[in-house]
Amino acid sequence: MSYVRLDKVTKRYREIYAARNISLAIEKGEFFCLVGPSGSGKTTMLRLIAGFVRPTAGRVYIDGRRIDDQPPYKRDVGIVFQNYALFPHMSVRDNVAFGLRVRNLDRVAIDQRIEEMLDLVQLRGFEDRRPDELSGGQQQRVALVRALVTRPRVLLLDEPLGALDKKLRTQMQVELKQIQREVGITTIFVTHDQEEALSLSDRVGVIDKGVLVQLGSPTEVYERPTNHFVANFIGQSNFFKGEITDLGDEGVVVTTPSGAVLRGSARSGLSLGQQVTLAVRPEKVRLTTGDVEAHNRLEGTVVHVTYLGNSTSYVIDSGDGGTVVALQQNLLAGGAYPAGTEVVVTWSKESCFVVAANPARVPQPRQGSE
Amino acid sequence: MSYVRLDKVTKRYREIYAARNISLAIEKGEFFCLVGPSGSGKTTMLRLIAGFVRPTAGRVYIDGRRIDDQPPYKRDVGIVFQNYALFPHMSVRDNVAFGLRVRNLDRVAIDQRIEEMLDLVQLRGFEDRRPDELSGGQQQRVALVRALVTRPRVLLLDEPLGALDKKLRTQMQVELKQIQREVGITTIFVTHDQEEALSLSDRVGVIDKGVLVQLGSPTEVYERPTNHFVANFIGQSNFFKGEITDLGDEGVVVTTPSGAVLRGSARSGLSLGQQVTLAVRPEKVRLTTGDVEAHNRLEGTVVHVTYLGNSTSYVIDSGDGGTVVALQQNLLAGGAYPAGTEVVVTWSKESCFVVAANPARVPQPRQGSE
Amino acid sequence: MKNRIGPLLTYIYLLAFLVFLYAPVLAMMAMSFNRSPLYALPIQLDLRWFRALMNNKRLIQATGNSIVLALANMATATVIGTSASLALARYQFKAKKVLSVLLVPPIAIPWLILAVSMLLFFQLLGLGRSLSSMYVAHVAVSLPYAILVITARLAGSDSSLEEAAMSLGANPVITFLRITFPLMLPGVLAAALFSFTVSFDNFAISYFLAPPGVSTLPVEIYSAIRKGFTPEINAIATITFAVSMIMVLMADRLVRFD
Amino acid sequence: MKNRIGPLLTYIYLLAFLVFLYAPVLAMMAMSFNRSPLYALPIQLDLRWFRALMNNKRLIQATGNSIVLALANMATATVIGTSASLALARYQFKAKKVLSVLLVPPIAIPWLILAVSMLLFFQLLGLGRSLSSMYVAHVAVSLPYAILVITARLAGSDSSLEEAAMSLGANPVITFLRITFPLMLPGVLAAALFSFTVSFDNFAISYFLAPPGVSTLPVEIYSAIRKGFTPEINAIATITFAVSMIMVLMADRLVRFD
Repeated sequence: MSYVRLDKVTKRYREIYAARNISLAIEKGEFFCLVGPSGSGKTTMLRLIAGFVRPTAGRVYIDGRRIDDQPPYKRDVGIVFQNYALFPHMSVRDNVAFGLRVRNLDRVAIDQRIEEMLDLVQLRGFEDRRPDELSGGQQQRVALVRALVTRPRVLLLDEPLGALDKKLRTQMQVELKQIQREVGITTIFVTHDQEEALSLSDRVGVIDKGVLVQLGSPTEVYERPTNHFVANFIGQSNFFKGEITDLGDEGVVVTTPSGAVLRGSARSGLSLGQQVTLAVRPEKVRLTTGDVEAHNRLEGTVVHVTYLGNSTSYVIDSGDGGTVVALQQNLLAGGAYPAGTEVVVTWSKESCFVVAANPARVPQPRQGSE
Repeated sequence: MSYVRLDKVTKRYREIYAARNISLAIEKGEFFCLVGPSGSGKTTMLRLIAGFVRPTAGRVYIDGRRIDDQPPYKRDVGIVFQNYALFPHMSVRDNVAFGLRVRNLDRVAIDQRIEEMLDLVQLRGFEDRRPDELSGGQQQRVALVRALVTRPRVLLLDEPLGALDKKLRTQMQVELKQIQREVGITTIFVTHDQEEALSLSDRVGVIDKGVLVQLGSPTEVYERPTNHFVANFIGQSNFFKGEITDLGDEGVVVTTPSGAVLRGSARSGLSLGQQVTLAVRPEKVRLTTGDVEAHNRLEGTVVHVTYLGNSTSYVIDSGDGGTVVALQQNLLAGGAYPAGTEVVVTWSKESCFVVAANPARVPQPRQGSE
Repeated sequence: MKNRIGPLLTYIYLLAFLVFLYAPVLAMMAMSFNRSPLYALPIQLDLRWFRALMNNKRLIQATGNSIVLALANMATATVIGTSASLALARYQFKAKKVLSVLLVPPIAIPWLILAVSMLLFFQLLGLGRSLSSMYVAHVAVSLPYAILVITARLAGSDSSLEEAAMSLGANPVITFLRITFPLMLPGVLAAALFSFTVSFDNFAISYFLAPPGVSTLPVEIYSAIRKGFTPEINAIATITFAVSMIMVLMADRLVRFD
Repeated sequence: MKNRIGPLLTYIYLLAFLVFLYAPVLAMMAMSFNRSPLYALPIQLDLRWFRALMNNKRLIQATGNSIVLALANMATATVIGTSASLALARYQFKAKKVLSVLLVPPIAIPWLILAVSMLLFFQLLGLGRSLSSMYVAHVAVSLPYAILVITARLAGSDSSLEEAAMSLGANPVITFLRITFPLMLPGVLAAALFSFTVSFDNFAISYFLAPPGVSTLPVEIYSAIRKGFTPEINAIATITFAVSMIMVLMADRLVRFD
């Protein structure tokens, strides 16, 4: 049975839908990420579960019991806010103890539990500090243990790493995941950072304009995005528009307006002659200078080389006005192909998927990707 | 001749050094990045060049002329602030025209130049909007053209992308670099995002606590960091401490306390018997299950697998308490080695470098990396 | 979460408070238009009390004095207040903290006490009661308001705007004229309106410091009430109230918006 | 960038202004300790005027009235002001914008006009001059100050703190007692101090609304001056000034810090 369940939840503010008929089931102990651009409604989802807003329609269940009519303080749901929301007039100890004292636990039990939790996040010795005497990373950890100390049924995290700088953010991701595993709590994490979502979560829900557009494991969402928005928001993609000229068990053949013949994996609902968009990820594209056999093969010239440290990104002009972006891991020092090199670009049909059938309007991405 | 030159510049606020004896030469047309953690003094460097603060000691030159005694309005240096600092009481047109009108150019020339510049950043049609009617990305572009429109000698960018969300940030990086190339202006860019620094710049200066700790091309800084801080701040590294047991033209041999024998490339100033730290980047580490020949070879068990979309990160327990992080590009769908797999970890001695000789204290990184 | 009763109660309750605060003023205004000098109801609209005002030379003279004094005070307090606020916002000097703390309390010194001390002070200096004493005292009373209002506006502005202007080639004068001043202008206008109101409404200082034969509007109102409450007072009070309200609402709007 | 003259000029200039503002008050205080009733210099320290105050039954009576009135007003204005501010900050209702705009101007209605209209109003209501009229009018005058001060404090607080407390299991009462109230407390204390001061210093309302035989300290000071300026007035003004200053500085500190 699913542990947290949203059943056709809609939240409307006047004419604007922050959530539109969303159904979602999250398993016990799962680390679930909601990803979407700013304003997509992902924070509203958290607030619906926490009880700070009530759904216009639909129901919310935790552990089989309906909770959308309960006030927040009866829901037993922990939350970490983006700004941490630490109580500024209380010490670290009092912040963490707050949830326990409200429950009237005895003093000894409270003290012991606080020690345990502060050990978990390596904040022993900071008990008497005020929140404003802590660094950003320390504040983040206090907010986390304050939410965890009461052993809530669900932990909600609202972009908890958004205020940290990049290096610290990466470090806190590792810590957060580790703590979640140790505690084993069902967690719902909201972020606009797709890489963070992929690396942390068991499952990812992609949300756009209040609609849940795709749901699946990080691999499913990244490797098989079901539409153009997801293919573009979760990672980068190269897009090719064309007409289906062959369709069979081995896959789909698409011919572009410039005459290139591309092969991709099939999916249901396609028919011969249909206009579709194929996508392939930059890291699935291989660059060579020699002659190679492959399902998909384009020739072109390297026009831009971007060194990224652990990898190098190439923009290849494929001659007919189109460009392809290819990413190569720097197994040795980077930049094997300088700008101007004639290269052969290949990728397998398994890496190539249809993201849009009969699209009304596919925005032309800059440099073949965005 | 260098175009922008800092000569032994020091800036002290009471007891705190924001810049300590920094010498730096930037070529004409170069895109130079200053990277460092928050509070490292990188913004102070920009403000010294712009003229908003004056050095406690040392001199600043642009195009061979000393400028550190000139007021900001005589320096002819464009700057883009992190908060953009658009004039809220002026339209986009008036913001962009400000620098030209101050110079008393004639109306026709101003209008033409503004049109040109707004074309460059695709903001035609937004001339009459107020800054608060623009999105973050649009504001960023207005700030950029406002700084460029007077054709300043140097363009300073103070974390101009810091306020944007991740997806937009990546997109603006591409635009920014393209515009800088088209305009050909000498640019100094400040960021705490090491990946941004590597991908955008011709050269990178790494700054820590007011000291310029390394200076070089992105490749040099990333592939050959000269100390532990840089190896850790610019990208990830695996660190191994040990004693030099052999030293020759072919490189250096280091034996770890647990008896592993590692080979790295040599550098000057090393001697037999010395305690050193070797580093290798995760993406340079190869994972296999079969038997392979390599300069460096460890056996271990995969303990954590993190799917990152375009790559997968593995944490391998190498048996003696140490861990190694390996990054593998997802050429096919990710995650070739599930947790628990016995693997062989190899890397070449060319990818392995000495970052610290006799370190006073090397912080023990979590999971062998940070 | 919350039931609907909370907002409703609040609503009723605030409404009651506002009715209570505004009702006397509205009653007074209504009576100023009432024909009957005995406040007989129903109200018979008549402008007789306003006409009576027109013929009251003494009152018109006093009103003229009040306006001239308020304008002189406004000009002085605004100019000095603007430059003082800028100095406080821009320069860092050691005594700054002390100065800015000392600026607040004068607002809270009871005007009566201030008037008493000013009277004593001008007598000690040998200036005694005079128009210039009045002017100086009014400026002293208004200036802290002016500085507070402008400083509040400046606190919201961002020094990076001025830095941006300078990096674009604007010298300090142009930067001030094109960036700093336009951005602080609403605060300056609000300060001007407040200074005018503070001076125009002041009773105690004018009363104590006015030389013989010189009177101001509040002093006249006060004297008139002592002599006997006539509907004429309602008329002049209505005008004063309307002018004060318009000025303050304008000032409030300027400080909050734009 | 800037030369050193700017700050120096500013410094001198602000100093001059403060001297000018405080000098009369300081002179008055000095004279209250001077033996000579004719302000003869040099000052001979003597507490005779303060001793004279002690024996002035009328003045002590009036001071007692002022304190009682100020305390009653403080309690009422603070409680009502706190709940009104909370309601304004927490609930969204349609008339809210109108209400919050209407709250500002009463601060700027000249007290004299307000006193005139209150007198008229209470007479129309048949209440006339009475202690309860005085009390009600004082509350009406202080309440807008109290609301403004508390609202300013609440604006700086963050509703996510209360949400965090509720998610930790605190019901609305506990959330209010442990989070909301402690955080707004400095604002509440400041409002109390301001309310006390506003009432304690008020002359016009007390003068018009006081029933026969009842007087307050400002009214007494005013009457005393009309009768003839004696150093006794300096003494009582000095005490009033000192009390007002201490309260306002405390309030200012509470609002700014912590």
